[in-house]
Amino acid sequence: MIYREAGQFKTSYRQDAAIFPILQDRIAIWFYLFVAFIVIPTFGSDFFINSMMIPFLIFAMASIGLNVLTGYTGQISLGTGAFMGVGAYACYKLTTYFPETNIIILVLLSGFFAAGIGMIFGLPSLRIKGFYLVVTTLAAQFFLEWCFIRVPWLYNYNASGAIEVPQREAFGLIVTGPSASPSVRYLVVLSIVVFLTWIVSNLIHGRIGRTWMMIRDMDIAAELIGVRPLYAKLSAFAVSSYVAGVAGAMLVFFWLGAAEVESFDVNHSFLILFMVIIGGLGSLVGSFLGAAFIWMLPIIIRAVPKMTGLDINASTVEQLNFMIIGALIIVFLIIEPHGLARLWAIAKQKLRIWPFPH
Amino acid sequence: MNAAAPQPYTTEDGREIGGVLMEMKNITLKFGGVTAIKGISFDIQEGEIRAIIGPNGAGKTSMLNVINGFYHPQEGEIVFRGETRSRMRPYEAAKQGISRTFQNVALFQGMTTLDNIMAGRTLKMHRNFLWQLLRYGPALDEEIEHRRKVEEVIDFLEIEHIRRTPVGQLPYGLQKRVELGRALAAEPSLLLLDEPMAGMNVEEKEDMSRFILDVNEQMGTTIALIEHDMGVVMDLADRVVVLDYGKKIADGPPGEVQSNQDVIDAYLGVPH
Amino acid sequence: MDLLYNIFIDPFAQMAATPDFLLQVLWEGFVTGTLYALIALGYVLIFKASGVFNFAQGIMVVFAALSLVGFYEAGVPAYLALIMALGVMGVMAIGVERLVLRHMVNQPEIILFMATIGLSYFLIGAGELIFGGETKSMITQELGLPTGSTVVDVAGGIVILQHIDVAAAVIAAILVAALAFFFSKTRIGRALRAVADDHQAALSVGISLNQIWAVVWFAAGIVALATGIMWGARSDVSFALQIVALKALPVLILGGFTSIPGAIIGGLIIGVGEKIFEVYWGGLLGGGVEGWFAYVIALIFLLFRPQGLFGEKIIERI
Amino acid sequence: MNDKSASRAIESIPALLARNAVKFGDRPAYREKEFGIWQSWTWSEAADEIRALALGYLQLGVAEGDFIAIIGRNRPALYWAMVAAQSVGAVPVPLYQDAVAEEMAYVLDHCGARFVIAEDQEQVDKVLEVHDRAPAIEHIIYLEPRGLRKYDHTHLHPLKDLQEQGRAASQQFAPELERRTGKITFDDTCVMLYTSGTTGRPKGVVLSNRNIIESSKSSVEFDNLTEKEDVLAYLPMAWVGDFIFSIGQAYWAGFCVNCPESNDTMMNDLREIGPTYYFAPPRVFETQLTDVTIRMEDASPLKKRLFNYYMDHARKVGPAILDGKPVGAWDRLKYWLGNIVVYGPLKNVLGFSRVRVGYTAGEAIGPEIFEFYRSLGINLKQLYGQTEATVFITIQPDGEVRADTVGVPAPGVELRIDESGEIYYRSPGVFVEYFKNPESTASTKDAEGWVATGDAGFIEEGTGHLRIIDRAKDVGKMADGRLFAPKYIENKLKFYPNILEAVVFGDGRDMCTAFINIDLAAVGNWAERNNIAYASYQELAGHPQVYSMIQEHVEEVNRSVAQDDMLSGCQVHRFLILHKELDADDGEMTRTRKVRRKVVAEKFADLIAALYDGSTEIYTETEVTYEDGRKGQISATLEIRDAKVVETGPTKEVAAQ
Repeated sequence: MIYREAGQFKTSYRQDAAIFPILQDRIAIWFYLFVAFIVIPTFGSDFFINSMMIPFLIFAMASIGLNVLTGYTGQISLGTGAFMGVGAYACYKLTTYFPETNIIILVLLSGFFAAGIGMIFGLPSLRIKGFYLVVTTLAAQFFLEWCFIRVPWLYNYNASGAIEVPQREAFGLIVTGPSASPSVRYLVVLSIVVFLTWIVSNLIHGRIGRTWMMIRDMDIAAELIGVRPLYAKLSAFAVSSYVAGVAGAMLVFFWLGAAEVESFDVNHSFLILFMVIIGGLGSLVGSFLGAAFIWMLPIIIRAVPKMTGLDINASTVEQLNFMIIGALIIVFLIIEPHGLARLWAIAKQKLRIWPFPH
Repeated sequence: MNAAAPQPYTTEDGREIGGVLMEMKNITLKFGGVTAIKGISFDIQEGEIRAIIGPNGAGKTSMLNVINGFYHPQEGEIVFRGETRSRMRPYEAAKQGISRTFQNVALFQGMTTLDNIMAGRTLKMHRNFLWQLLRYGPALDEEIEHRRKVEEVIDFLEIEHIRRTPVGQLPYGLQKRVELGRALAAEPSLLLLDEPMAGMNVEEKEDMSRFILDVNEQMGTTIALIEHDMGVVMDLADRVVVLDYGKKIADGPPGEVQSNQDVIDAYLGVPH
Repeated sequence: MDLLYNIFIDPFAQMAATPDFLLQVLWEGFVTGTLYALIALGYVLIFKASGVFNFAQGIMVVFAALSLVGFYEAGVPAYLALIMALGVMGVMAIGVERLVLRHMVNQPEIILFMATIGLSYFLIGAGELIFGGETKSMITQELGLPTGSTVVDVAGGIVILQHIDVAAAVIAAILVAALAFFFSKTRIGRALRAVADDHQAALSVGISLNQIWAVVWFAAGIVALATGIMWGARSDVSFALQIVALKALPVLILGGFTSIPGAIIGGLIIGVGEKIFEVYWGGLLGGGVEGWFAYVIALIFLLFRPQGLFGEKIIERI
Repeated sequence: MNDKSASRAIESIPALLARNAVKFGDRPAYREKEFGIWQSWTWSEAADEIRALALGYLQLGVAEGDFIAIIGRNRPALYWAMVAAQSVGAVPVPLYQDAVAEEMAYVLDHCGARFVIAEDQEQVDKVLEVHDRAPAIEHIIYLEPRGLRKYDHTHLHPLKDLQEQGRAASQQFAPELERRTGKITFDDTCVMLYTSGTTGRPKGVVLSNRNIIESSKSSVEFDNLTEKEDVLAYLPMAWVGDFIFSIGQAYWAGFCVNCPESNDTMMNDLREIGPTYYFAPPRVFETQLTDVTIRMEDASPLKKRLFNYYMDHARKVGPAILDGKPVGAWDRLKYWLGNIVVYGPLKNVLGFSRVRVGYTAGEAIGPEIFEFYRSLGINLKQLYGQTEATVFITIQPDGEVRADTVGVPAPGVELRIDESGEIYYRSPGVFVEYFKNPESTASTKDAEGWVATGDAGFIEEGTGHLRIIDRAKDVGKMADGRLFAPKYIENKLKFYPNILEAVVFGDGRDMCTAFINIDLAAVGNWAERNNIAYASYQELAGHPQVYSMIQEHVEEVNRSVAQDDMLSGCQVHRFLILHKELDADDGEMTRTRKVRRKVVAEKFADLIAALYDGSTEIYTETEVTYEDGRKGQISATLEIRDAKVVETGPTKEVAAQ
């Protein structure tokens, strides 16, 4: 309905290859960015920013990471939590050694450690597929979890066994630690997420993204065309783990403030996987939608009974949340295996051809 | 039956067929205890359309798989462009300019026609990861340059109207055409077609025949194809090699092969 | 040099020095392995018959055990509770077939796999909601299972055999034998095999795919209940078991996804292997290596024999 | 008025090109969707391409006064080929690309073309096939090299090469080109267009530069067309309308001509370009409306309701708002809302968002169809014209647009109605002559320059608008002397989406009868929704329920016709549904899809006889031509139905006489 595409024609491949070729989509993106960068920090309450927006963005980032691997390259992984952990611990060590360095740079650097580890655990993917790969990623998950506990060097030999985020400044603002304001942390997270999403989107729309999808859709044909599975798969593991690692670092530094191994356990791997499935495999928009959905759902489940005057205790909410998410996963896989992103795309298509139904 | 010695020749329609592009020497391929190909030799000459025919299970597809390195023969040699090797590797084959289509369409179902054909140009794209990250400058220039080539293929195959359609939604005949497009996008020197007309109606077959001839004629591409439809083979091929139960039973121009008694027996199912 | 000594010499020296302890470790590993094997058996059953890799097998074990204990705590006699728990597994099998599998025919395996992840989440939520999240102890004695232990003198020392462990091994053996009988001698068992080989063929001989699925999930449910009881008797019944159950995955990698003997042998290898590694080498790494040892073994194994111990080499066709 | 003094010097299309290359040098002149994007040429680039081609012509030996035939779909290079021909003093003759070889042979031979520009292998093959019947042809120049590599190239040239050679030989031939271009005057021939007359052989209409430029100039001024317009060139290049819109007006106003990628992508390309100035025959609008109706059938009930609600409102106030008439504030607000949820999006998906001026002509357009587009806020107007008039005879000014008239005389046109009701006109656009056909020229155009249109009509009292009744020769008398105007009835029938074509008989008879062609798209969709299975067009056409539906339409038309005293005798008493679609390949229609009444009457004489002898069914065999030119036979038994008619007393007819 809102689309007015008549007269939007492309006279060069450059225009045609734009990521948002439709004017209205470009306007929409600027609008979302305006809301995210200006409206929310200005009008959002601390609770909203801290408990909803920041974790939503961080999980969306992690979902994008997993989506690169699972959605775009077709390699299923249950090790996202651990790769996030690698990023978090790496960032912690980095800021220990380089306390003066801008923490944002360190967060971005820490992703490279995750990428390296990810590539190592991605190696078996060259020989094995499907469920078999699930096992190797689980190996990564459990091995890394074990490292986070058993290698005290990683948490600077803290008695608590946890990493605690020190106060760090960037651009003259306190961005980490207990005295950093939610808005500042939010803006930092948002900037990183927007930047990395842009980068990933660039990759996906280019040659590299295409080789990933070739591997996903038909690996044998891809190989016969000349894609080297080694490069394609390892680059997917690297990019995926990098993004997950940065998400992990952000999770600890800009949200939790302190973390133990539990923040990166296999349940988080599942959580991210669910975000990707419900959001939509192979869709960046889907990663945001999925993260929003899974993250907001418990908040809504908590809020709804309160509004209707029912008193439900916290553990019941948690259990209901599990059941609903589990059921939704199944429902989505049955009805719409491509998740919210497909619904989004259908809605968009409907708007484009409105008032026609198809 | 002795294979015709690889001599340059001129086809009926006046194309000059040059020297040998590829030669298979005494190829034997086994799977476990099953021998799929038994000591087959034949050659493919530059610029010709070479057909490989035979009844079901004759080892035709296995032969193509050997040519482009998907299967590795236990015995024999492959000479391609003067280089002798005991086996091809898929990546090497692709790099050397061998591209192919598949018996059961092997397209990337989740991608659009455009992306599928772009995929065919993967080997020709070289911009590094860092440029790809930014999708700017050289990376975008390269993308656009290849898009232009891809559009020529789309134009050639007359599939403009499905440019943005995910191939999974296309009817079978069009999928086959897109697959041919993907192979052509690589600008191959040897194009392998595995039953390009299987499952098509008469009209689609005619279209496909025209495209194959046009490819051969306009781009000078050497083509090796497997086909069931004898009529099509007789129309298209310059030379035909006939396989039966993994053995070569005839090799020569279509007319000659057609009248060969072994070939007739094989097709009629006369027991050995 | 110290390190090399610690890795390559010292552990074997210890084994030789105290063979009775080695035997004890092997026994412990054997019993753990039996339980892994049982969980893996559940996976194999379902995978063989429906091609579904049932991620929820682990939570089914917990769920079965919890139902049993739950019924008993609600005042139901132990054996009746056992039967009722079986009933719960049956209802669940039918429910899964009706609500999930039936709607996902012809979906790619990976989608089905993810659906079972969803299923396991659902069961976790439902289980905690119904039975509460706290740890429970298994009603071992009430079910007439042996407790206590026997001390055996062997190799100049002693090995302690928990009676429940012996029972576990025996029950596992009986279950496997029963399943083998079921698959080879009964009509429905043969049908199951037919389905595994070729869905079309099965349909053409008049076997309803839906029935088969329900039956096979029920069979997996029985195995899950048995596993739950054994495991519960050794430690406690808690949701933590769900994570342990994931160890069946490396077991399957070793044994192959469709082989019952493979599952058993794989289970034993993993069980014994990780115990020995933990006891003799774990200290070097700070302990707790049981958590990942199985996976790493599987990973290394995969690199050399991707099709598993008993799987056939796959010829890729195109 | 600097423009005016400058324009006086401009007496040819090449002169306009030279002006545009300077005046609009960097503005787009041509776009073509090719290789996935809109390849664009500015006026100066176009001028350069045309010049290169003109030089190439010179090198090939094109002489002044030569005819150059152009065959193919709308493509920039083919337009250039025409203008380049003019530049060297030759006459371009665009031909219908779907013409069969026979038609082509006649035209090529008749004009004696020495050169043919063919788009692709298909057209080259056709030309080669008829070469022996058109021996004057010396060279064939082609655009698309595909499949032509093997052909003998002694007389065959790729257009690109010709341009290259032209560029290379620029030094040598430039002076000659300047000389030839420079001496073209208003009275030189600009283009020759063959009309696909409803009867007989096509006639070559010679149009001078004066005809084209004067007509273009006044029509551009009439609608204030500027260099900012975009048009989509998709109608046959051989048709005068396309020549005026895509060359005459485009060069005069300096706007951009956009060519679609292929037939398959036409609608999509239309939508992408979003033309600001648009022309389509009624048939196109009709098909599109049918398409809209069909697609909306599948919409959800809520959406359907919304759509119907706002469309009703639009029909009520839309045209008035478009004409700038006073409309209440509430209605305006509602229309504004409707524009957001329905009209705007609908125009967008149809590709009409940017249409500033739209025209339809050639046939009567159904009032419902016409109103539909106007109510959406699309400024769709009607004009009445002919090849012989260089299109424009009458035209509807903004604010005076109605479905039932064709407007007032276009600027510079004089109108006259003779006693038999036939319309005559005189204008600067009146053609020079029919090529090599002085008799026809004389019988059409009198010494004072008046041209007979062949249509009957009258000028409405008060408004001065022209109303067309029918073809003058088709307006006949029935046996009892009542007026017989078949076209009028046929148009009324055709306004139903289910009816594609209708042919009414009754001249000299005591009652009217009709052949009906159903619209396969509309009726097929209806059948699908009603679970009516059918295997072929023929089966669907013969289905009893389809017959009943058509019968209802016929009876409704009868009721409406009965209202009109003059035409009440034309009610359709009996009808049948034809078992095949009337087709240009079978000669039953012209290439512009006008029914050839005589051919149909002769071909289906048995059916007409049955309509009048009271039988209820008739067996018939018909020859058909398939797309590839093969011929075949189809046979069918057709049902004949009686339709209710409204009785009117005979007294009125007597009075009318």
